[in-house]
Amino acid sequence: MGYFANFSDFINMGGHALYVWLSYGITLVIFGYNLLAIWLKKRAFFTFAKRQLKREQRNYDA
Amino acid sequence: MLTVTNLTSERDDRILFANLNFSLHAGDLLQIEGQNGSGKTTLLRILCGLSSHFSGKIYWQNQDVSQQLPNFLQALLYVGHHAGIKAALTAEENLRWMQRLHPLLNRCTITEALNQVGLYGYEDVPCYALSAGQQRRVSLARLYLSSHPLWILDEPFTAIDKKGVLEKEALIVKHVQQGGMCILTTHHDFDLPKQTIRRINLDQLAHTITSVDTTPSYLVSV
Amino acid sequence: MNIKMPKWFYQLASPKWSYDIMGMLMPWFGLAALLLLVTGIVWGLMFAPPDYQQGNSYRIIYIHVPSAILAQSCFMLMAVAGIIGMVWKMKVAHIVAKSAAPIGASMTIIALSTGAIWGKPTWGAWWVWDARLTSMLILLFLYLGIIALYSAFSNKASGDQAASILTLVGVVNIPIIKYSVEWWNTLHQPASFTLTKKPAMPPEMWVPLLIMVLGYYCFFAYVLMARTRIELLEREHKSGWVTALLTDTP
Amino acid sequence: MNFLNAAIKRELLLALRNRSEIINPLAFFLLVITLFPLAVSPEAKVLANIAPGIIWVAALLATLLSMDSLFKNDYDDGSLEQIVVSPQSLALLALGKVISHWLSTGFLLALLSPVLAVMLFLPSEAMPALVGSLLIGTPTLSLIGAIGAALTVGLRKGGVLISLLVLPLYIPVLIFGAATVQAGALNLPISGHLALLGAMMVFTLLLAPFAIAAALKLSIRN
Repeated sequence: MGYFANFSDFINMGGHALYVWLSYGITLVIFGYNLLAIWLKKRAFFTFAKRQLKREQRNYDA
Repeated sequence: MLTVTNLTSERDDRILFANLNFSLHAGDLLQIEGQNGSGKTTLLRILCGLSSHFSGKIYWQNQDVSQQLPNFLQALLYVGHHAGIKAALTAEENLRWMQRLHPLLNRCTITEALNQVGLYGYEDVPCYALSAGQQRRVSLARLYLSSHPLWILDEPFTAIDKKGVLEKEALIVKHVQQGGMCILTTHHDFDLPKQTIRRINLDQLAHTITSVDTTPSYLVSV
Repeated sequence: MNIKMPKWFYQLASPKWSYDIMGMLMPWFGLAALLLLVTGIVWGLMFAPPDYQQGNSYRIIYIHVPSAILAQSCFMLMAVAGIIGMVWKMKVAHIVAKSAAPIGASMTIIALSTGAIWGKPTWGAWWVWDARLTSMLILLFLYLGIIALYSAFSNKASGDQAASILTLVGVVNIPIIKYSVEWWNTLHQPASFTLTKKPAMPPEMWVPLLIMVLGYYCFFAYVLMARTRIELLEREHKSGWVTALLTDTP
Repeated sequence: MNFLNAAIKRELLLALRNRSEIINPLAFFLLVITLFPLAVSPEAKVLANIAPGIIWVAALLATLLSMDSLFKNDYDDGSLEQIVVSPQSLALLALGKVISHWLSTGFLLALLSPVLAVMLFLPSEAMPALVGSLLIGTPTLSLIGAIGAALTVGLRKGGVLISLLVLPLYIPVLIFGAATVQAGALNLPISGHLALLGAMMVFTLLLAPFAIAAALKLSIRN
């Protein structure tokens, strides 16, 4: 397991587990937020634009 | 029944109109004429209790309107210059809020009203995405919803296309024929038989005041 | 002032062309980001040696330093994109600057939080008014100001102009802020506080760090392009190519 | 009662529609707190002493900052007019607006305040006192601020005026708010201070809505 003897040592991080895993956790959350934000914006745009298109089509035919 | 006795309005020491007397009964359609700045909007706002720049008395059901305020406001629908629409909300949310304000906006459903003003399918569009004309039509959708006895409309036909104007006109006439009352300002002349409309021309009034200020105003009933 | 630029530069001006180009580049950057970040984290967390003074909490460096670097270079990118947008009237450049702002802000938040947590074992408090952390906090305020200014304008074009001007003013002020915070820090900092200059990092420490920095940049490029494309669609949704795009996607 | 719920729901919906509006007071709160270590000194002892006071002053200024836009948007797009013309009570609407304003600023400020306390090395025993005093104190700030906002909604440069009108009225809340946190930091009982803050809140809660309604009517009518 590289530098650490076993997995539980790795998790313990030489007593600094709280700090290391908290920082990595926050980074993961913020990276995840960035990806989620894109997906939400993309979905919001497509539903809005599609409905707009359908409306224009209908007004155009009417 | 709305009665106004010697209503005088003065704005930054300019007399807009003075000693205005008229009364409105069920079935009356009153058109206020005059070029811009002659106090048309101010008059309407005074009647709705939205302006304090006046002297004189306003009676609702033969009682001073300040005593009758709750049921006067219950009976009144005011469509002003501003559309009164929140741009961040959708058309449906705006109208649902209006229904929450005015229990008498209950003649049909919001979708039907929006349909009547040609906004079918735009229920959930935020109003900032609508054009000024469309926002105005959302505001005017209240006319289809409203069963208020008294309508006070300030230039309801601005930014409305020809077809819309005719529809709104028909709606106002229907409202009045069903025993409602309506006061409105508009440059559009109704193509209606003369005797059904009463007109007050604020310019003529102003003219009479300045030339002969002692004679009280008169009621122009045509 | 019309400086002659290479052909691709002017091609970038057309939204459709840049939309397609970014669409092609995105998967590569996304893959590169994934690979680099995974190897960097595994290497940094598991295989790299701990710091002789700070022990394993030193491993936070692998996410703190790259985000700090990215936070500042993202600001530079926004300033450059703002200048291009204003000088050559390129809407795409403004959109890139606008899309970069939230990503830069999130990187600054990562740098701030990891830096503060990293300081806890060494300095004993969750937050210390250390020179680097304070300038990073001020950078975050600059980002928030710019994002607020973008959303304050209903007319998108004037919003871009206003925010680009603020970005330029900001980028000029960053060195001034950094210098004055450094000076403020030495003024108040008793000698014992300053961390002694560490000896040069051994390779098995700075190689994963370099990989992480590259991984961060690829991730940044990926998210930036994704946001720019959506903003392009929003701004051009009246134009033909967007409606064509809409009709053939399910 | 359900008009109050509808008003609160509408305001919260509006607040969520432009989320960046909610972040501004919080960023301002954090920014003001960051200035003190830079201006005074970063040492823990110094900051811990002044922490209760400056957190409360920052919270007060942040609330005041967001007061200007409370009625301004409704005044500009005519929806405030529609409410004055409707039979619904303006005081209830004012209460609804203030409650939703508090939820989107004061409440969040109270939640954010522990982070700032850590940055100012405030001893952790003072945390409950800090959050408690802010939770009970900020509603009063919102209520009094809303009176100032209603009075100045019609004026062009109303924003600056609000702080002049309202800051003197904030002083009692500030004194007892900061005192609560100081008492908390010294492990003294804080229930007395909190009770006083609570009394102020209830007192303003009963009177402010009517003052706001009167002020709004005044601003609309002039």
